[in-house]
Amino acid sequence: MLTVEGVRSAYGRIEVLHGVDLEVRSGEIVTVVGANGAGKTTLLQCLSGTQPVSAGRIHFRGDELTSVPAYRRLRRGLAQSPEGRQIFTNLSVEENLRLGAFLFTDERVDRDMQDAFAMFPILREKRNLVAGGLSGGQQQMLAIARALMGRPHCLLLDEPSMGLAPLIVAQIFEVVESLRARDVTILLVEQNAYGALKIADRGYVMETGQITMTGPAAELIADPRIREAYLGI
Amino acid sequence: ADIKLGASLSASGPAAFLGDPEAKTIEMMVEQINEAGGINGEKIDLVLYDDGGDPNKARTFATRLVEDDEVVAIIGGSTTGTTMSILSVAEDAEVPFISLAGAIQIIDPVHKWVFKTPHTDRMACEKIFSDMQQKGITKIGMISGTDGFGASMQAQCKDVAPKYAIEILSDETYGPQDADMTPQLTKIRNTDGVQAILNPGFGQGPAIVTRNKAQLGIDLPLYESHGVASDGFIELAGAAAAEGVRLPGTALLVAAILPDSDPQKPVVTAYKTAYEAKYGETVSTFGGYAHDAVDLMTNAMKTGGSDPAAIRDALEATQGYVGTTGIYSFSPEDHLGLDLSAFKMLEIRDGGWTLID
Amino acid sequence: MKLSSKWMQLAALAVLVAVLPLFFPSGYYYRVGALIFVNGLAVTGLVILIGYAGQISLGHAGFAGIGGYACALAPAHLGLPPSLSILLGAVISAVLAVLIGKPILRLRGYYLAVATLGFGILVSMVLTNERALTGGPDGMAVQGLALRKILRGWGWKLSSGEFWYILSALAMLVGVWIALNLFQSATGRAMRALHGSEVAARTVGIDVARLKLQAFVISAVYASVAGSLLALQNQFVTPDIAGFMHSIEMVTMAVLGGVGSVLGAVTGSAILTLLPQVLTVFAEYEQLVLGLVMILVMIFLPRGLLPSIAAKLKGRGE
Amino acid sequence: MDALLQFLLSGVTVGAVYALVALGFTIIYNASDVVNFAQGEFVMLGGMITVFTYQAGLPLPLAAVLAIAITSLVGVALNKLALEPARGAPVVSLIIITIGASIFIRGAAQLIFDKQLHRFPSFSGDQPIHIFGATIVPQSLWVIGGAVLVFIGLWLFFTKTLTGKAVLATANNRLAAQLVGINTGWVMTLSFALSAAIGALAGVLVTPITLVGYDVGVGLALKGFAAAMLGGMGNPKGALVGGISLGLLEALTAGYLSSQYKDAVAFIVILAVLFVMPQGLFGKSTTERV
Amino acid sequence: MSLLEVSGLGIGFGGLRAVDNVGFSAEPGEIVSIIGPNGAGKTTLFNMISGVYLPDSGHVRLDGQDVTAAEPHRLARMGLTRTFQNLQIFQEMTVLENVIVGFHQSESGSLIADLLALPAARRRSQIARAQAQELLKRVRLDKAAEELAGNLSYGALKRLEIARALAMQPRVLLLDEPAAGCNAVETEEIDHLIAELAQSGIAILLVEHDMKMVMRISNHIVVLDHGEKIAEGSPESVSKNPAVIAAYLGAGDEESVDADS
Ligand SMILES: Nc1ncnc2c1ncn2[C@@H]1O[C@H](COP(=O)(O)OP(=O)(O)OP(=O)(O)O)[C@@H](O)[C@H]1O
Ligand SMILES: Nc1ncnc2c1ncn2[C@@H]1O[C@H](COP(=O)(O)OP(=O)(O)OP(=O)(O)O)[C@@H](O)[C@H]1O
Ligand SMILES: [Mg+2]
Ligand SMILES: [Mg+2]
Repeated sequence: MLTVEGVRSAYGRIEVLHGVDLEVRSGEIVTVVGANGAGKTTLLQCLSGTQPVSAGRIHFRGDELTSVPAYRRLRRGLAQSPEGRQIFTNLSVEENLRLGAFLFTDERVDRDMQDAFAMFPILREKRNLVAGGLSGGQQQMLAIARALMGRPHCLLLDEPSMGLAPLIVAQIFEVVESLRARDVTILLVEQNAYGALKIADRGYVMETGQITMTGPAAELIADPRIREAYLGI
Repeated sequence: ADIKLGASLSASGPAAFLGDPEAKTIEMMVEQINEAGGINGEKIDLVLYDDGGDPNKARTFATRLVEDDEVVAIIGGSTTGTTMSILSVAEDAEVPFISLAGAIQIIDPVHKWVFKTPHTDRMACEKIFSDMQQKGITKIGMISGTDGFGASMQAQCKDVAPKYAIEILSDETYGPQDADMTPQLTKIRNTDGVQAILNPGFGQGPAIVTRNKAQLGIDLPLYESHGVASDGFIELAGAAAAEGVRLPGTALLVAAILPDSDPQKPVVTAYKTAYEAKYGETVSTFGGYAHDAVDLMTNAMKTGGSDPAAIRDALEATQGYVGTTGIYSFSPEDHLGLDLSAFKMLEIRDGGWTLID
Repeated sequence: MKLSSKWMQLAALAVLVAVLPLFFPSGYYYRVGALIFVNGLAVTGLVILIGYAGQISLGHAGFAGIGGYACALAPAHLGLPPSLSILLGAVISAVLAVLIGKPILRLRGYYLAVATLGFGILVSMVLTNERALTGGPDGMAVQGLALRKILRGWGWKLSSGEFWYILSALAMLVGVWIALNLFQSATGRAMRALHGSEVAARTVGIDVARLKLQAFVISAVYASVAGSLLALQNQFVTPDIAGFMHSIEMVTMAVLGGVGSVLGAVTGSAILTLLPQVLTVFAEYEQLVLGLVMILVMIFLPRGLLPSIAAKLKGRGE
Repeated sequence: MDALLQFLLSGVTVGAVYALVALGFTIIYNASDVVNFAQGEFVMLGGMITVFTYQAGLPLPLAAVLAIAITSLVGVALNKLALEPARGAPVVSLIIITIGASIFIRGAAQLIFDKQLHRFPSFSGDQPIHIFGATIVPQSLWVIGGAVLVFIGLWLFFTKTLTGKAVLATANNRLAAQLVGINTGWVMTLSFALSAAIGALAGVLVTPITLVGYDVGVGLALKGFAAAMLGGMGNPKGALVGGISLGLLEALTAGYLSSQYKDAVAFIVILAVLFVMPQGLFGKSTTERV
Repeated sequence: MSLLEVSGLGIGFGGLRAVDNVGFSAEPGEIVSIIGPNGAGKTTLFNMISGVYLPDSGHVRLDGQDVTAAEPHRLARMGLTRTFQNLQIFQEMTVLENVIVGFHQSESGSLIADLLALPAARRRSQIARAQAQELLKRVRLDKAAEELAGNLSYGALKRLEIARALAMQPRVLLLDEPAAGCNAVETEEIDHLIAELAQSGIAILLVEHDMKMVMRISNHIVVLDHGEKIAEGSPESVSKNPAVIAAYLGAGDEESVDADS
């Protein structure tokens, strides 16, 4: 579904991704773990088109994606819930969600919105309030819900559990699993590596801009190096 | 060698009204003179800068003219502010300078190297007031622009009014870019005893005042200033609204209807024809100031050559030069050299100008 | 800012100022130089306000006007020598800056812009309308500075152009020195911090309101002194000095040069002062070219000339 | 009494002019947080192009439509050639670009057209309408009507249409806007086209009253900016109310206090309002959680 | 008399009572954690205590002195400071400068001294710089000292904020989700850092969703839900409180327990 070959990316002259290879197959949940500053966010931004790629290629559902502008990628079915939430702080919660489905005008938009509200009831409560007033965790929920409104084939999640209460974290992981059931492929970047690996099919470990390890999630959880470096066990 | 003549004018900016026709006139005339063989066989080399109406820039350009371009004479200063900035440069450098601005302070007190061609605002006021006096008007309302032109004339008119036993009952102003003056005019209308309205100003203000006065149906004589003495004014204000408006103008404006005996007739006709043929727009009083300045200066150069001091002396000795604005006679005490007779009282009738006196 | 230390920057500037006259073909260039320095001084003040503290002002010409008219009015009405009039103007500007800064510095962004704009317009309106005092739009004459005569008495014969070149350069260098000092000091750092995040600045103990006011007052004094020097040099002053266009021009200089950088301010002043002089050859097209240059600089050097070039050299892109 | 009414009518007329200019600011501001200082130039172009095409023999309505269309293109060109290449630059830099553009357009206008003042006939004649002893010219009604219509249009656009929301989203968070599939480049193009069209429409409507020359833009932009800030930037309601209030303030001050200081009083009132409402009359304070 | 005493604190936004009648106290060296579901009012509570919001009811006392309406910078000078859930970084300044700003109180003298770069001012700046460098080492950001802060990754910025707050040598430190965006190992480091700080006598208020961390280091836990305090006590008592489990912890907590093993 999504293949990344030798992707390099830089801020100014400083390269932070040094040739990343990664693959996500249809219907999979794949997770990327790594320390602060490893380049996980940068990688996801390359995939969503908000960060320029200086070398390498990205293919999505058979098409080359590398030079497709960011706003067109959602049309192809690639959505992102970005780091830092990036919600529309001046617009209402409902407007945020509606804009998540900017590409669509059919009745399904309403249904999707109801689904989002069902998933995060607090958003329904706050639907008419300015999103900037939400608490951190509520904003995080909104960011995830908004990404889902775009009816993605593949969803990129950058630390979705950040700032969420334990109950909600558990719920997010459930949602991710349920999405797989709905044929949505997921690329998940998580600091809660344990939780992520538990639901993932496969995992990648990223260190200073490179993939250093990959394998089935279960194997990675069992790997002592990973247990020590990322799971703190 | 060529004779270097410098000019700094407000060809753009808020005073472009003045500076644009002035610049065009100077360029045209220098071209004419050079085509006719120059002055005593020497071509005039014109260095012209656009100061945009900014006094600070005007001073820089004046410095540039005397220090860098080494001109022997300067024409310019479309506004009083720019003129005053150039003035001290010319005085310091001892270069003759003819200003094209209105204020009396330019030549009063007299500065050795400084002359000017336009009548003073005070003269315009006097011309208007004497006309009022003849019509028996003693109480007026005034509405002036707050730009340099309007404000200066407003002050002068207030100053000179008592001399003509004229009382200013209401003194209103408007900004240079204002779109509606009906509140001010309503106030004037509601002031008891006002017999006429006087509107010192130029640009769009007077046109709007004239239209607003018609809109309000105020039935008082309206006097405009020489600042709007051009055909464009009638067009902008609309012939109907402008009907009956009086203003002091120069011979230039009424070239066609001047009696053949008028000594200014050939001068104004020649200038008007040449200018309108070259630029496809009607002449204005301001271009006329520049015309006279160039003529005066180049005439002085005929005796003075390219020696600034000699030019100045020749300039001061000018007697009875017939220009578009009036007939100039300079003296050590008078660096304007015009009197009230230079102004003609005009009235707009049927969309055209008529001479009153 | 990081290119070199404070003294390197100052020395570079001083050498430039001292060496340039060797290449002046005529006295006119002293005039242009003096203008660049005076503008540079005013714009350096704006760098402190806009670049350091992140507060915009579209009315700083108002302070220049106060400085300018102080030098016109105080000698005429109070008999104060022009040199002390500069001081008087600066004090009045500072007091006024405190009075209006207190209420309006609570505003943000464009709202602050429109409030300062209003202040500038009020000043220029008073200067225009109070004809009896200020001479109205026609302006008024300003007595020259006695210093030049004194220097002549000491055998130092300077032309007016040379005199003002030197004096303005010194004023600017002092202004730049102070601004650079501030940049590296606790106060300057705190100003830059509040620019980044007001809440965070407050939670580390920075009195944000007071600091903004300090920046506003300092920059007002810069503008005032610059205005005084301009009036004294021109020996004439009109309300244009306090006009909206002058305010815009100062901000433009600051941004073109690089609003966070003091040397950028000087560069910006140099560009915008020189351009009209260079563009006289285009006469008709002057405005066109001026607008175009502004656009192009901002497109290719979006953080202003100096900082953008410095960033390019350092290799961190925008 | 009839004097008061006259002041009010004058205020509303002038206020509607300001409101039209202020409304023109809203779209670009809402799309990019940039106050486009070239907005006044759009007004000027609207007036000037109409004048010259009308003088060239085109019927007035056609001349007006042509002027609006051409000005929209100028707006699009401004975005494509000057603002888009500077994407990512700080907002101050973008503002300087719009100031540069304003100088550029003015310079071009004085070359292409001329430096004279112009006007074309009022749409419905100059016969004043009398209302209880006060008068208003028919063209004022056109201006007021135009301002109200543009306001309604903009209000519907921003509150009822998805495209309007996309515009708001683009300014609020350009990155997120792209992530939800909004072509932010296109949104900017649209915004400039619309803003320019509104500006040009203003020029067409007001020229018979205020006259037009190559340099009328600056003054109009300044007043329009002040009006927009009084009302609260970005909000069409604010632009309308701010414009009309500013006009009324000026007219009433000129009528009852001092015409010399009417602009001063207007600005003092703006300062006072901002003192109490730092976001203008209708501006929303942005909530930024920490 | 406690170092920090909060009583009856409340605030509303529109119709919503974001925090209502919340009170607790903290002693030097104590770690008080505030937990609760998203939107419970934790950050809002911090905002009131640190003076960013003005509470509409209740009191905050520092050393017995009522500081309820005090502005943040006054509180900071009295020794109370905080970090932010939504990062508040001086983006255009270097990492080192960000921390030096934290030394503002000890560094700043008279304005004149700063403008003229008098020796006293320079000396103070040098001291601040040196100390800032020390602090950066402590949060492992010393290598990035000269970077523009805006260029750091999220997790690094979180640590930078802590360093900046420490520069003030606070007596009361409010940390809003300091471990968000950090993995288990990084969280543990922060964990140690906080414990160390407490040991040095600083009173710490901690908001954090990482229950492992909270349970491990807190002396006292306050639980908020819908703006109200629903429970309070030691980690053990709170974690067994059914109301807390229902509203916040959930039953599915075995995962983290699992990870612990
Ligand atoms: N805007 C930027 N400019 C310059 N450098 C940057 C920028 N953003 C990130 N970096 C650098 O790029 C590297 C990778 O950062 P990135 O944000 O991708 O890391 P990450 O793996 O997502 O970390 P975290 O877990 O902390 O979010 C880091 O070294 C960071 O300092
Ligand atoms: N400025 C504000 N405007 C409107 N509502 C606000 C504002 N500040 C807080 N709220 C509301 O108050 C409630 C509490 O928010 P707060 O940020 O304190 O929650 P929190 O406990 O910190 O949550 P989280 O764990 O998600 O960070 C939320 O419902 C939020 O929407
Ligand atoms: Mg990240
Ligand atoms: Mg919170």
